[in-house]
Amino acid sequence: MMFTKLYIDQLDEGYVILITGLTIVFFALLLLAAFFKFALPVMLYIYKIITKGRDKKIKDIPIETDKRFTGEVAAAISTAIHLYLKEQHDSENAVLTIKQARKMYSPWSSKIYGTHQSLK
Amino acid sequence: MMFTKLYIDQLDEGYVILITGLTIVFFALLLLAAFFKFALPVMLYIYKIITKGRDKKIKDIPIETDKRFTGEVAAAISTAIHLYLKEQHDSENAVLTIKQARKMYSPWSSKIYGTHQSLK
Amino acid sequence: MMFTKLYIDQLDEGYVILITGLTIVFFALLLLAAFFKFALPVMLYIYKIITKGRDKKIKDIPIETDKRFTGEVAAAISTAIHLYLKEQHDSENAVLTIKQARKMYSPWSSKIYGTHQSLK
Amino acid sequence: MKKIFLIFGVITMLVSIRPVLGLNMSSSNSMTSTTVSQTEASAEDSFVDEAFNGIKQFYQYTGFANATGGNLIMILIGIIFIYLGIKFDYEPLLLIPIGTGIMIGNIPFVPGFQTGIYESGSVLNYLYFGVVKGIYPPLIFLGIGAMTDFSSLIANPKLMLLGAAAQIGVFATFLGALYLGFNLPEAGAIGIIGGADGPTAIFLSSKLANGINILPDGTTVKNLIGPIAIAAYSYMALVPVIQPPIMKLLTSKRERLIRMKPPRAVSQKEKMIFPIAGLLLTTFISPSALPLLGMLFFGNLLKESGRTERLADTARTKMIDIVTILLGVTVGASTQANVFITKDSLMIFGLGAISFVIATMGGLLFAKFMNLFLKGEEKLNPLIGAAGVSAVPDSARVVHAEGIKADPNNYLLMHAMAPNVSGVIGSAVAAGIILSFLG
Amino acid sequence: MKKIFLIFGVITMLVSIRPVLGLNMSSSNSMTSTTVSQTEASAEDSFVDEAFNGIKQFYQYTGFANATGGNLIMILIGIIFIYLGIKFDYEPLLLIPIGTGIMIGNIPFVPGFQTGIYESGSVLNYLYFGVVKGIYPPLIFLGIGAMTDFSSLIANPKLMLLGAAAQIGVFATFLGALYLGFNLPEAGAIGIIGGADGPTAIFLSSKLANGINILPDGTTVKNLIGPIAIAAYSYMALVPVIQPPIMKLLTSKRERLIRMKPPRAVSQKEKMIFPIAGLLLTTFISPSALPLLGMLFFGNLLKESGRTERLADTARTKMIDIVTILLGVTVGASTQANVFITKDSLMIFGLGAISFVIATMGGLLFAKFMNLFLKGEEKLNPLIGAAGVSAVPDSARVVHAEGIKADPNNYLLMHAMAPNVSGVIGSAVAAGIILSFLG
Amino acid sequence: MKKIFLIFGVITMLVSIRPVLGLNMSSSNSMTSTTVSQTEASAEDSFVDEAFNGIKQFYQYTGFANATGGNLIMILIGIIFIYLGIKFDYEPLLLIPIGTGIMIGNIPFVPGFQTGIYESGSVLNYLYFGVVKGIYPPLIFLGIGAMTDFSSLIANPKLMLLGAAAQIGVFATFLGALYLGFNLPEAGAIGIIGGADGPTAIFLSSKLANGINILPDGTTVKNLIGPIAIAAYSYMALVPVIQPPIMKLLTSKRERLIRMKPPRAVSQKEKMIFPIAGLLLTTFISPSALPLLGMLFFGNLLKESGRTERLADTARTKMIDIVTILLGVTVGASTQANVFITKDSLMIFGLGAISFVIATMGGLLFAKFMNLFLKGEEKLNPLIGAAGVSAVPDSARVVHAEGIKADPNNYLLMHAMAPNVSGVIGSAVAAGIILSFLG
Ligand code: NA
Ligand code: NA
Ligand code: NA
Repeated sequence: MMFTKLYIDQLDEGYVILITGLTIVFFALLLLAAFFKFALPVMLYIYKIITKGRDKKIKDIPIETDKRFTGEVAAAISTAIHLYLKEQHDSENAVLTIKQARKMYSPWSSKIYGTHQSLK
Repeated sequence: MMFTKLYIDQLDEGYVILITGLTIVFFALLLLAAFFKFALPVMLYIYKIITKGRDKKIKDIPIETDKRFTGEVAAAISTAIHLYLKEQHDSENAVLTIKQARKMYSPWSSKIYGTHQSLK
Repeated sequence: MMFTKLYIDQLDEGYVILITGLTIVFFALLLLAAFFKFALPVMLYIYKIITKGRDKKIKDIPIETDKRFTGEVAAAISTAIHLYLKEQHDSENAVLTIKQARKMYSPWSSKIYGTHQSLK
Repeated sequence: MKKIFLIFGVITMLVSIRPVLGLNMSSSNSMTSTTVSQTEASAEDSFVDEAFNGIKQFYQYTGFANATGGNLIMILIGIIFIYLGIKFDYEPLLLIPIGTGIMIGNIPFVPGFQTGIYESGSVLNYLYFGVVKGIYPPLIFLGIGAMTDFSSLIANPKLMLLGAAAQIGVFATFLGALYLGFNLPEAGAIGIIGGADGPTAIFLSSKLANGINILPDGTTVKNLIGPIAIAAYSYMALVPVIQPPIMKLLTSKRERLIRMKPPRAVSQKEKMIFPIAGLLLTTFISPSALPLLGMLFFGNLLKESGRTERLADTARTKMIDIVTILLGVTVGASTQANVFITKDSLMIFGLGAISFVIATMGGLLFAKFMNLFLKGEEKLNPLIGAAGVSAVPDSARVVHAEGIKADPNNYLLMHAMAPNVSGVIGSAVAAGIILSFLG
Repeated sequence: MKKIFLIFGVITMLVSIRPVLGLNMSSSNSMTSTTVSQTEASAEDSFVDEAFNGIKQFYQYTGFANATGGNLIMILIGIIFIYLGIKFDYEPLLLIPIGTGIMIGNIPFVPGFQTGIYESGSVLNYLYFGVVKGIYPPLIFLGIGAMTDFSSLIANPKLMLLGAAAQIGVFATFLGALYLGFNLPEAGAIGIIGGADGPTAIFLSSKLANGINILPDGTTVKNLIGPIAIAAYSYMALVPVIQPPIMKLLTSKRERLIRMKPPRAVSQKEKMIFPIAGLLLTTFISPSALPLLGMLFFGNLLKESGRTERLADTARTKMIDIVTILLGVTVGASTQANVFITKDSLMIFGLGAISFVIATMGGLLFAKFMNLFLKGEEKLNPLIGAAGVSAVPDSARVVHAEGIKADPNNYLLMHAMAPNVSGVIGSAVAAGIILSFLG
Repeated sequence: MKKIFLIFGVITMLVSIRPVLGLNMSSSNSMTSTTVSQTEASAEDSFVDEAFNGIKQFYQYTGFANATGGNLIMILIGIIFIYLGIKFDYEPLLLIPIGTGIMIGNIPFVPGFQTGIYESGSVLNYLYFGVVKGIYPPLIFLGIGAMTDFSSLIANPKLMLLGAAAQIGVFATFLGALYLGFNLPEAGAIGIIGGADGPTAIFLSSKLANGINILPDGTTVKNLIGPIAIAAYSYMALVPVIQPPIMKLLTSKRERLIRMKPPRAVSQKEKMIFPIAGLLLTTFISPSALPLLGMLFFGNLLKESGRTERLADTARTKMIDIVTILLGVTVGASTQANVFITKDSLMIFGLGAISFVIATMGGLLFAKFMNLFLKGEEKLNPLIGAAGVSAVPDSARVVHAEGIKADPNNYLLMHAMAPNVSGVIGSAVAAGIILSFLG
């Protein structure tokens, strides 16, 4: 019968995919395992040999100051003060955020948690 | 006039929707109120009666150790040490995250906050 | 040659866009600079003059209590107790959240971190 | 000035190294010369003239050349929204995004460059998609569900009726809109302003008054999403101004003094069952409200299940924030002057004001009506009926403040929360009903 | 009752002020009268009759009028999902969203109002887009990659083979589905249930059994996304019930006592290289799995690079949460009774159960097979093979619990994690293979 | 080996229970037999042959069979990007996602399985949508606005001109691209590389050089989004390498020693007004830049309003993270070798390098030019002009480092931030201008 033929045909292809698929899945994970077992240690060893001196980049360059306090560092100090105030502002913000978080979201129909605060 | 008829017709349907709608809204919330007033207490009472023994599940099974330290628990300890180091790594990550948060986002044109750190 | 003409033509338009574009960019930032240098201080000064008294809004109205404890404040107290319990519940939630955060996400194939907890 | 020449010298040097790179022009050989005549004409002009013409041409693209009075008025309104949000803390989480959106939507531009929110292909148009298709509102409801505590409602279910009574504002406004000549679907969308619920208003208007649907008589409904949303949000922000006089008018001093007994404690089991029962009962009655109510109760279940705190937390923080930002700025931007400044918008604003008045009255009077059947300490303080309009939690706060004025020890806040949140459910149910009749 | 009249009085007053505003009806003059005859007919009815008819008409829209037995059964199933998630903590982060989704998807509605998930234009349909197009699963894998520690795998690469062995469950189920009469692509999608991986199952079924693809013989494949996803998630939640009996059946007491030596420490460099090497090797072999494996390893690189912690954190918290919420609720809602309750679904559930059994057996037996070639302390405890099915980390936990039962000091958890996570990779590779053959 | 047989025994047993279930094949009866001849032919082959053929067939799908030299080169480039990001911390938040994206985009695949980023229907294609339509860049600008402090700009408005001067890099590169034979819109998109701003470059190229637009002469513009984005991001990461030599060349030792007076304090009111005024002034001049500048200033208003901290926080953390992940990986994946490795890409990289040089020179020389009109402590240190290229904040950091080299106590960072952030505004304005002329 036609149908049976097709049906058996499908099953046939199914068995092929079963064997093929399993083989490939095994192969894939075997390859990955082999890479980490054998190839990677060699690669890391070679990498170690070729990179002896570490590269320097702009961020690693230490910002050296001359330690002596002179009138000339006024600008620097004022910048520092500015940064300090900024910092305070940042922590203020943090506190604000915590408060906000308590207050929760509100877009109309939603400031429900906020209502508990007015009783405190 | 044609138009007036249609117009009045619309208003007519409007009044129907007004009455119908209000009735249904009331009915809906009345149903919800009735459920919580009458049906729910009964349901909770029945539930209480039928569930006497509490089901156990895999996570609730306590992991019992035999308390005596033997050479055989080496594996366990090394696992524990591994976990401990892992834990440290986790807290390191947490610290990293905080640092990252300070450093903020950067994709070109955005590491602005980061610049404050190089002065510290 | 036709092509050269078109090509030169493109370059011509290019130069026009170069000059025009640069001029406009300069103009835009110049305008912004001028606004903050000159217009804004004037605006802020005027604003200061016209807003003397600060508006009150509902949230700023202090909730005054009469300080004497009477039998009549029973409702208020029970509300407060309710809120207090609620509060506790909130902190419980916070603790829960921290625990959840440790446990990480799980939708199948993902509760990996969670597994470390059962050994503790 | 010599520096300028230096810069140009450098450019000239750099661009003239092209032949050194040995490139041929093959890649552009395929061009045909369609603009020759224009070229020859312009070749006569001096270079300075050209640049001046360029600037003149560019000026035609600028906002200065294209600004209309409407644009300037709307930008001013946007600034006022921002000012109200910052200065008076009137719902800043929406007034500031909407206000900025109004400004963005009214920057004058030349059509055809994919700039405006109504131009297909523009970024704003893509973000506006979530408004037009009603996708943002259910996501907002998800977050609202994940942050709302329905305890007060569970403890005192009969207060839900106050949330139902206030919906008379919805249906009365609907009728009013019909009177003013709007057709049925448009009137339905306008009516929902009385629900005092932004996401519900956007959802319903995106379904009924979206400028796309075609009526039986062949006309296309108007796109009223913008005016309806702006009206709804504006009046909700103004609840502290609108409600107090009505409350004083409709209640006696004796009524305002009524003390209500504190709500009972609610068990976690009840809180878990609430979203499930609520979802089933309300959506069986009003299936068209499924996107709204389904998400609202889903969010609440995430919150109350005790097992999905992580998801609930995301839903009520980052997820709702993202949607709020996008919703706010695009709803604001949809007020582009040429489509927004119409008589329709004015009528919608008028109807909106009336709808808030009626809704407040409906809630208040129904509370007094219920008192006819209640006795002793069961009696309601009618003020809490006013909270049935939703506008959570501002109207509950207003009720509390009014109660305090009458008796400084009468804390109505927890009691007012019940009609307040049931008002949200009530207007979503009402939206579903209207959608079923007119969708 | 008098209050009701008062309310109506107010409304009447308010709506009758219209003429005062001096509005003409010009805006509605364009309407044509197409419904005249209907109007005249209904004019005779009294107003109360009309309202009663309105309620009767509305009743036709409600869930009460349209509910089918299937809807009620599915709603019950949804409630059971939620109950299991809350009560037994069975994967609540997915059972609760999916359970709620099942309820939402089975609220009865009248088609044509853009309510149902299969109706184009509905909100649920827009959110479902990410399922139908297979967009959500890769995003979930991104988050999973960003939270997964592959150390145990790197330390003991040979354990990866256990994750491969368990994939026999996938291919055996595929064959079983063919036997039951499903065509090739449908069978491929059903097979992946044996991979015990929700996102992979959704991804593959959205590509193969999506109700859109057309087969060479002209028939359209069935849409099996819903049943496959529900089956996959259900059985994964039931891993603690399914696996222990099989483990006891196939291992001897002596085997269950085997102690494995602790895994070596893994350097950060190895952890960084893992996602890069894993991405290249697995996707070169199975390119169709690129969306899944590419995102999985991308997420892991974000985690391990040490420079992108901020992105990894977002990927594994808020981003995956948002996707989980949307995925869960829409997969649940896709179980609308009329499309879900079919014999196909039943067969899929049967096949799913078998697939978990076979996968567990495959992993266990392959561990025993490997032991034939290993000696001394290299020997594996065959129990950990069962963790190869993935269902991370529940099956690793089950292995651990079984090991503890045999010897209270034998901690198998860390060892079981290796086959557990390699099972995820293995089933994604298998999905890619099936997609290549049948896509 | 016997275990393998055992496994197969189990499978056979399980799949053969089908008749027990009493299923008929009716569901598959509708199939027609279109592959009969093929079946009969293959029936002769032995089963092992079949499986071997299957593997051979599958091999045709693998990356090993389809890899081209271009793929391998691009994968190597991807790995180098990741290496640079991890090892040298060069903008890792983008180099790592882009590098991974390059790998993902160059995994070889057989077309037609919805795998590649350019294949309609693939997951990567859906995510790429946000790049192609220019949706991601405005969302990134929203986050950038929400994290940027414009104080230094408000305190010293004249420094904005340095950000304008550096835009000569944009227009000079535009001219250079025209010289090299690109047509006008392509050249405009290439020019924006000189703006040193990734999101702006992607936005403009998605509008002008998207492979969709059609020119007046009938040709379609090339799709240059990938090369432009990669070039822009690469050179921005290399700013610490490119800028210092130019800075030394164009400034004298005496100029590098100039100390600038510290900026004044800025009030919160000014900070609130800045985004509103900035939005109006810049978009009135350049309305086509509305999506970028509107979102940038909107984000900044969310930050500075003091009322919407919650939204600002989401915009600058989770929201921008999600967009960055998706943008990075898809921009990377768009470098699929067959469309990326062209002479155009090489020329774009050449032009990009020149543009950064010109932009740096433009900023520096304009600072010297401004000094002609300033006196005493008003004088600028010309180094800060180099920060006008944007590439925030790396170029400000470079300026700072160069200043420190000349005088260890000269802290230029805060001063350099002003031209740095105004460079962002400047190049967005420039993008709007180019779009108006050529869009
Ligand atoms: Na309401
Ligand atoms: Na698996
Ligand atoms: Na720039």
